[in-house]
Amino acid sequence: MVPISYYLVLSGILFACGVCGFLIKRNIITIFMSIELMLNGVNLSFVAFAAHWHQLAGQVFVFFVMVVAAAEAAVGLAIIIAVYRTRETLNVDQVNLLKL
Amino acid sequence: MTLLLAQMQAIPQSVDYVRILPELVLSLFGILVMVLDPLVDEGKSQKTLGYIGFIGTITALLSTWYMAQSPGIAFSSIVRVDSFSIFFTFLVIAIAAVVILSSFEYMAVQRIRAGEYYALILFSVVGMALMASAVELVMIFIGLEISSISTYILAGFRRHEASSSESSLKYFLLGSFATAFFLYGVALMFGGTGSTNIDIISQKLQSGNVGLLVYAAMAMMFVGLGFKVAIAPFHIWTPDVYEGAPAPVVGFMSTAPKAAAFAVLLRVVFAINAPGRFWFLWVAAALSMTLGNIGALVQSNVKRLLAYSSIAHAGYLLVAFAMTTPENWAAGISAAMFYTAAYAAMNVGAFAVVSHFANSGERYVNLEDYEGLARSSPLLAATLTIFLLSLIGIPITGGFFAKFYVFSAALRANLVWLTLIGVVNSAIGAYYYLRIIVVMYMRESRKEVPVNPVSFGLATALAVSILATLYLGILPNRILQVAQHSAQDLLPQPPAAAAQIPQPAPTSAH
Amino acid sequence: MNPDLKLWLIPILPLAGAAVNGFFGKKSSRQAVTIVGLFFSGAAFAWALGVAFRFSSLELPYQEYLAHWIRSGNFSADFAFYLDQLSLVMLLVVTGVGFLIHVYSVGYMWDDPGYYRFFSYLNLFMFFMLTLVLANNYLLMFIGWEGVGLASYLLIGFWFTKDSAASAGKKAFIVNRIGDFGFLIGLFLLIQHFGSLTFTQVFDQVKPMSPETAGAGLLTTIGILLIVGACGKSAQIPLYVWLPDAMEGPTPVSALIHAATMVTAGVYMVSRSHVIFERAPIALTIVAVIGTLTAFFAATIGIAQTDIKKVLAYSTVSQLGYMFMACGVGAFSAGIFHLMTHAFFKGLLFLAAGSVIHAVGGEQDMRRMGGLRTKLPWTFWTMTAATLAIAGIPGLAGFFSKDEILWRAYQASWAYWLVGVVTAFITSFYMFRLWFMTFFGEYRGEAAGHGAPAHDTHAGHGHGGVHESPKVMVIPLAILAVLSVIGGYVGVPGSLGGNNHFDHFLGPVFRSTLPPESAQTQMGEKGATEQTTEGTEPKESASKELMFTGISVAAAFLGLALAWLLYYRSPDLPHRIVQRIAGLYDVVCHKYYVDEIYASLIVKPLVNGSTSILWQGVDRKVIDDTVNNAADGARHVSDEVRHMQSGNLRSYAGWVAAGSAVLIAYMIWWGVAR
Amino acid sequence: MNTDHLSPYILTLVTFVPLAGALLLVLLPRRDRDIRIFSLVVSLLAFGLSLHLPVHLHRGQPGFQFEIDKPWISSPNIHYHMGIDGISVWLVVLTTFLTPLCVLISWKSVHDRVKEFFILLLILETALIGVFTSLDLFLFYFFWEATLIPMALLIGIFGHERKVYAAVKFFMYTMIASVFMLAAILWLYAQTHSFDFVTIRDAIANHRVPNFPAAAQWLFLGFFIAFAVKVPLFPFHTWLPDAHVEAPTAGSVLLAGVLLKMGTYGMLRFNLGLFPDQARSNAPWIIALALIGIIYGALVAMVQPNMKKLIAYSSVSHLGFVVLGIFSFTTAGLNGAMFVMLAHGVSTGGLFMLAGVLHERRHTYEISEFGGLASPMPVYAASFLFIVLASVGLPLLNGFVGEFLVLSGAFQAKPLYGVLAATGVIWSACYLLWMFQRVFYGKVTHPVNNAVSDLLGFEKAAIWSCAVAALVMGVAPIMWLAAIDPAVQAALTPFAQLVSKVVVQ
Amino acid sequence: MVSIHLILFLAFGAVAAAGAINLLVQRHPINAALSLIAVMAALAGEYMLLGAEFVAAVQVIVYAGAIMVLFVFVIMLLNAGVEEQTKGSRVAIVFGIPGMLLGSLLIAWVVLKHSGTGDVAVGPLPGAPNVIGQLLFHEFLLPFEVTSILILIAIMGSVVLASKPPVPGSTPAKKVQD
Repeated sequence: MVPISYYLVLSGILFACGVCGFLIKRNIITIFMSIELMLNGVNLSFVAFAAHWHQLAGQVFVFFVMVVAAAEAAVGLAIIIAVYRTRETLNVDQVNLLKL
Repeated sequence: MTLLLAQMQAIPQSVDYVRILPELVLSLFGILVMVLDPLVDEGKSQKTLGYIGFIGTITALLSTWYMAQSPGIAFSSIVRVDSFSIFFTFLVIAIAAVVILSSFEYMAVQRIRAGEYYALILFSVVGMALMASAVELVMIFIGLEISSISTYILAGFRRHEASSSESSLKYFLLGSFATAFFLYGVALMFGGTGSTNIDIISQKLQSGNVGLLVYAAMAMMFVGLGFKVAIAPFHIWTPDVYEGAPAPVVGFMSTAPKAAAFAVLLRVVFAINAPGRFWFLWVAAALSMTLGNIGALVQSNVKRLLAYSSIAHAGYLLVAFAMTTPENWAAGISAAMFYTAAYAAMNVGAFAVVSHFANSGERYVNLEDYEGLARSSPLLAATLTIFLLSLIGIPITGGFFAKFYVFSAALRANLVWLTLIGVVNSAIGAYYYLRIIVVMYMRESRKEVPVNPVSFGLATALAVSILATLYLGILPNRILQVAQHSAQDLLPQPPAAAAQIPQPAPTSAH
Repeated sequence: MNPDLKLWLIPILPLAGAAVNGFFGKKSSRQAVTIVGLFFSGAAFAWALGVAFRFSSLELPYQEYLAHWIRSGNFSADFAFYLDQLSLVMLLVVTGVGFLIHVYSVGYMWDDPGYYRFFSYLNLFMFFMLTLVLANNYLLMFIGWEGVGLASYLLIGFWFTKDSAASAGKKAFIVNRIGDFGFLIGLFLLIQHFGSLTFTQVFDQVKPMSPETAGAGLLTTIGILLIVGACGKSAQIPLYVWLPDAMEGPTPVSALIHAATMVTAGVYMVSRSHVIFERAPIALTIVAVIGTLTAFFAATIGIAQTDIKKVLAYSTVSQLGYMFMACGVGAFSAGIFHLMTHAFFKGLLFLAAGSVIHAVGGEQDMRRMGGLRTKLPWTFWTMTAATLAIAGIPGLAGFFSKDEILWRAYQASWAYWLVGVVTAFITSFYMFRLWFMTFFGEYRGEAAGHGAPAHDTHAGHGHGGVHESPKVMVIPLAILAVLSVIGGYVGVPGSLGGNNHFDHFLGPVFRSTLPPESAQTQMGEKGATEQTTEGTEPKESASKELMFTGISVAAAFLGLALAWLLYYRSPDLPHRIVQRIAGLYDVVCHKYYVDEIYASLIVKPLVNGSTSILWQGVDRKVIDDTVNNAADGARHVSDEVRHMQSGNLRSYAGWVAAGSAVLIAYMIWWGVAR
Repeated sequence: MNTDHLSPYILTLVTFVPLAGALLLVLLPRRDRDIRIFSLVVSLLAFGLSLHLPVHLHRGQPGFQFEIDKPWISSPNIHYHMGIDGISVWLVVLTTFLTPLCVLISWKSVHDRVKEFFILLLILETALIGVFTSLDLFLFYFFWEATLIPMALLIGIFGHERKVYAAVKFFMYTMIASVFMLAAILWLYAQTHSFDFVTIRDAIANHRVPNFPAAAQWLFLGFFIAFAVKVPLFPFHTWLPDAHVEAPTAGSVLLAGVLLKMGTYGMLRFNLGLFPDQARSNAPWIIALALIGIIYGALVAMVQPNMKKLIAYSSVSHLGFVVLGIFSFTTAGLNGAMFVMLAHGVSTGGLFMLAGVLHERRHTYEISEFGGLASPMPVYAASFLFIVLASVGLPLLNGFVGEFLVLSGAFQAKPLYGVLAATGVIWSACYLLWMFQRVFYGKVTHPVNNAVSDLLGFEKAAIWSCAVAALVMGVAPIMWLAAIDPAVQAALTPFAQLVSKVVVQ
Repeated sequence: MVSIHLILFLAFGAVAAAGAINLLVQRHPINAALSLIAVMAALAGEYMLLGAEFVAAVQVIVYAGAIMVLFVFVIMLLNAGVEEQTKGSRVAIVFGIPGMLLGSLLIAWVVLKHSGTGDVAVGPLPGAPNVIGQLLFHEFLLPFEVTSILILIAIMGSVVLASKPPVPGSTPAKKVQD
């Protein structure tokens, strides 16, 4: 028997790590990975809550999240490639043409 | 047995398809455009496909009208067709239509791949329409993603431009970041209520026991949605993205996805009756208005300036959300809806002019490029002036009445200070719109700025938006009544007709 | 029942003349202009005479309502006219002298390019003056009051290309405005307490009130305010400064406006309001003091002036002082009497002076005249008559009126009388000084026609040499001369065996409206004089009066003698005297530096203060800068806000994260709170 | 003929005829002459129509006439409610009277973008008339704001050197001020669920407005600030000189002639009409400001080197009289205030036209540039003098009647007010006559001025009609007062009650 | 038994957390990607513990399999090297990190104390493929169908963005006559 809240805390940790990664990582791809990490964290909560409520809807939701994540990944990486083409860099700190 | 019954009713009827007819039509036309793209030769692909897309939107509008005949729940309470959803569906599709019309020559000039462009617009509209009509967080999430992802892509359409891809990147990364927050919020909400269906959630919440989870969930969802509608403090991406994105796209994404997101926000705030939201909305509204206006004061890039102004307008709109007591909700909702419509009309128009004027390679987007525009092309200048006046909130324009209505609703709810902040802001905001008018009319052009002749499509688009702006300003009655009526639809049903409210599972193992 | 006199025609006729000349004069010939100008003023005179003839048959006061003017709430002021003995006298003086001066002007102004303008203005003046005289309420009177101010502004600045003339006109108007300010306030007080400005209504409400001997009350205040107005119009201390400058205008103007008629408006107004003043002894005293001081003060200045017109101007001020003195001691009829005679001889003096100036080609400085006696016989003799009259030589108009004033003054207080007599002496001195310097001795000016100042008309004259003026100018002189000789006999005082017709004629107007017992107690001497109008005069006061008459006559002759000594017998004597008292002479010569004092005390501070403090200071520095700074501040903040947009993605994420943290914290706190 | 059947629609007609004209102008080809003639015809038509109002106005009866009240927007409950009384009728006529003159005076002076100019002018006229005719607060605010843009554009497009600064300053000042009025209006609506002036007035009078007492003062200030800036009252006046100096002649004429009156009219109609108690309690400091405005404006005007600035500051002074009269709460005061509004509209309008004539010939307003002009242009000088005298307040001209009534009213309210304000009589003479002397008298200092031509035909038409109006108003003010007086009495009834209350207590 | 469950949970959780932390500390994207894969695998384990078999499977196949492969592919394509430590943003450190900490602590507190959840046994809610399928094709039919559009968009987008851009569009403004 494991308290569901443990799962939730774990998911929270993952989410927090994702946020932290977004904040501190310089490489765009890594930043994107941190977003995926956040999504994973969310998924865990979904599954945990599904177990709590005995509602499969939660698991289905996870399924949709994965689809979305896949789509985002495709688009996001394409965008990253486009950026790399124009700026020849993956360092997010150097992608700041648009400011003020 | 019961399961079978459940499945029986779960199987969609034909009426269910009627209730998503506009979405269907749009997707069909989107696919059609995609398919035709390779077949039409590069030269005139833009216009052909564009017109197909335009026809698609028109058809969708008609089908919306047809759909309106049979309101109700569809696909086992995934979407609900009521005047609220119809209002927003109609709005976003109309915006798409105007944007498509106004972006022909831009496509031609930018040599943008028309097929994907129009298809993406159509598909994104599908997503927005679903956002407007969905009553299931899953559906809302998917719709949100559809609209967002396609706007990410659209933002990066001028691939050879560093600025464009950068704006696309920023929009994408921050967008997904926010989406993650929203999603976490949904998860917590699911955890707090055991359902992802808005009706059930609201009933659950009204029936009392509101755990802290729900509050946390609300916070998270507000972060996500707040980002989408660009309200402070989550507005920060707007200026960069708008500056970099192609002008017509900005016109599109500053209105349509916002409208849809506001629809969702309305549902979340009022249908769910989100607890403890008041001060957040109050502060966010005040902050957005102020930051937006202040930030815009010294902008010299028109697109960026309008970006800031859109933040400010989101702020005004948010004032309508901060209704305190349920008897004010209807007023607030209808005010917000009307404002969304008015804002869409004027902003699309404004960006249409800007994008036309910016012409090749978005070269002329700075204030000094607008000097003497009134002399070189008076009609264009007059058009832009009308939109700007509407943005200022000068009478006989929709912008004026929208603001007026929002603030009167706010005062109805005794939000005196918020109203004062709002009106003062709208006065200050007048300044930077006025700057554009000033340079157009009161300065003589120093450098030669070529202005293409206005094409038929653009002319139509502008005419439509002007008419809409003035119509909303002079005869707002019809739209107001629709808005007020749909506000009634949105208000949460009393918990009496409670569907099965999920209970937590027995914690013991089996 | 009164016949309809159509009084309104009297002012309207000159107005019509003014309009015709003003609009069409530029095109039409001089003859046409002359005809129009003379016809309309003459018609007014004729009509006035007609009124005079039917006067005896009227029941007085005769009132005539023409039209509504202002109606507000229950206050109303209408175009309505009022005729009694007082206004009749004024009417005749104004129209009569006015007409004569019109005639004179034909000759005097003939060569002036602005001929039509001149007559149009002159007629306009007649219109306003007559309105003033005939008004039946203070507001209508105020129309005339301001209107004559306008006319004098226009006429003083008639030669507007001359800066001094333009400034003089402006000065006159503004100083008058200062007076009118007081007048207006007085009117407001009247409205506030009596709800009306119509003479009859106001006076009927005033009559039951008892005199404010105890201290200054309402009536005193009103009286004083009215005096302020009168001081402005009648050039009394401290507002007399505009009149000497007003001599910049053409001489006929000086004669008509600044001697005969307009400047006497103040006297008229005070006597018109005598009902009020009778009950405000303090105000009356003020009038008397002002009058006395002005009379003396102006006279002293007159001694040292060398500009012939300036001398006359100060003499006018001084004579007006006499009239005020009269009013101040309650001898209103005497004041009006002097007003009339003064109109004759002072008008004449100016016209004669004009004729002299005309003769010597625009020269106004007496030091360059002299010996004109033979050259200008008509002018000389008429001038002589006028001089004798003003000097108070027995038998002429001035003598009777002045003598009566002095006598009444003495009855009020011997101080008035003393100053009055001294002034009389000075008057006769400087008048004869003028007389001698102008007409006797050798001609000191260079040959006329050369180098004459361009401004005053006659440089254009082809003919050289000093010459007598044309008939059209001489005739009015003659008529006025006659008047100033015999004009006094309408009011020979009883002491001289006459029975003061004039006083009797005006009696009904000025008969004390005080309740008798207070008349006895308060008015002391005045009560007695009231009885004199009844004709029951104590013997001893008659002999006393004779004695005083003798004194004043002596004073007059003394002045004559001194003038003869200094300016005829030994003309170099004055210089030595002047060297002896250089300082004093200098001060007098510069009119006691009053203009300079006003300029440095009032005008300069105002202009500089408004410029540096108000405009540049408050307007620019305080208000505008506040506004602009606010705007700049907004821009500054805006710049700060822009720098939130560092363009760095992670910063943006940072903002979002922070914002969401705050939001989460708030929501959870809220959730915990409930 | 019987035109009473016209009465329900006459206001709508008068208000929107110019707008219709403007719309037609948009379609007209850019042939300047036709455009000028057309707009002249339109404005004259509006004038003719507006004359119907005073003619058929039932003078005796207070309250609003020619009313038209049609629901416009169901909720919020907004009505298309128009109506006029003895007060507003004259302001409408004033507007329609001045506009044709503006068209005339701009005949030659505007030669660039003529079409835009006249379109804006006509739109402005409609908005101005609307302000005076609307009885629905929303409608009022609607027109109130609508006047902003055309005016700002007129200044900004057709103005002179620092036109942009002036236009923006004018716009922002008024905009910021008027939003407070908007807030107040909205609050009233939130409480009464009506924008109708009469309804709200009665509701307030009968204490049927929930938690009104708490808000009353703020509402009063909300309205007042908007009006005070428009008037402009003393500390808020600095936009006026700039706006005037930069504005084209027609702009200045309408600005001084009518726009400023919007403020005073608003005070009279709303601050007094809706909040009598607050009006009374706030009167002292308002009057103080007005008095400062009178004297301050005059003194500053006196030292202006620029003709138009001088006239602008004189407006500050004159409008001070109006405010003073309004807040004296006396019949005379209000009558006078109304009359000064009209008189100032005519005479100052005339002054600005004259200044414009000069600017057209010499392209400057600097007084030092002129001098001795009376010789080369006598007719002009005469006309100028006439208008100046009207503005100085010479009896028998329009300026006097109003000032006299205001002063006596103020005096009744408190002698000190009357005395201080009466000094204005002196000041006005000082600055105007001094200016006149410096411009027209003396020798011609700048040889250029010998060549300047005298008044042209259309200029005469414009200016002399002002002069005639000034004369008629001065001689027969009764024609105006007869209509104004009852309306003013009606407006003062609540104060009469107040007084009686005070007496009772 | 019980302890086994807890141990398994802790083990997987430890791996997941470690992977997440590692993602943060790793300088090279490839390592980051690999650690992310580790996290996902561990999460799949957790799903199994919660009885979400289908989800676990999809997690491994789609996430670890498809998506991460895509990541790695892109990293290779752009041969992204070790990320340099640029001082780009103070805000992220000054506001972001504290905000993140505060937020996550609050959330953690909430889910620990106030989630109202109890203990859970292994596989309390068997998410077998057929059941999930039932749901997907009945209750969640519409979202399921709509995801196809999402995928379509994704494909189109990647085609548009990732394909070689045309010659930089300095083409003269092409008039559009109507």
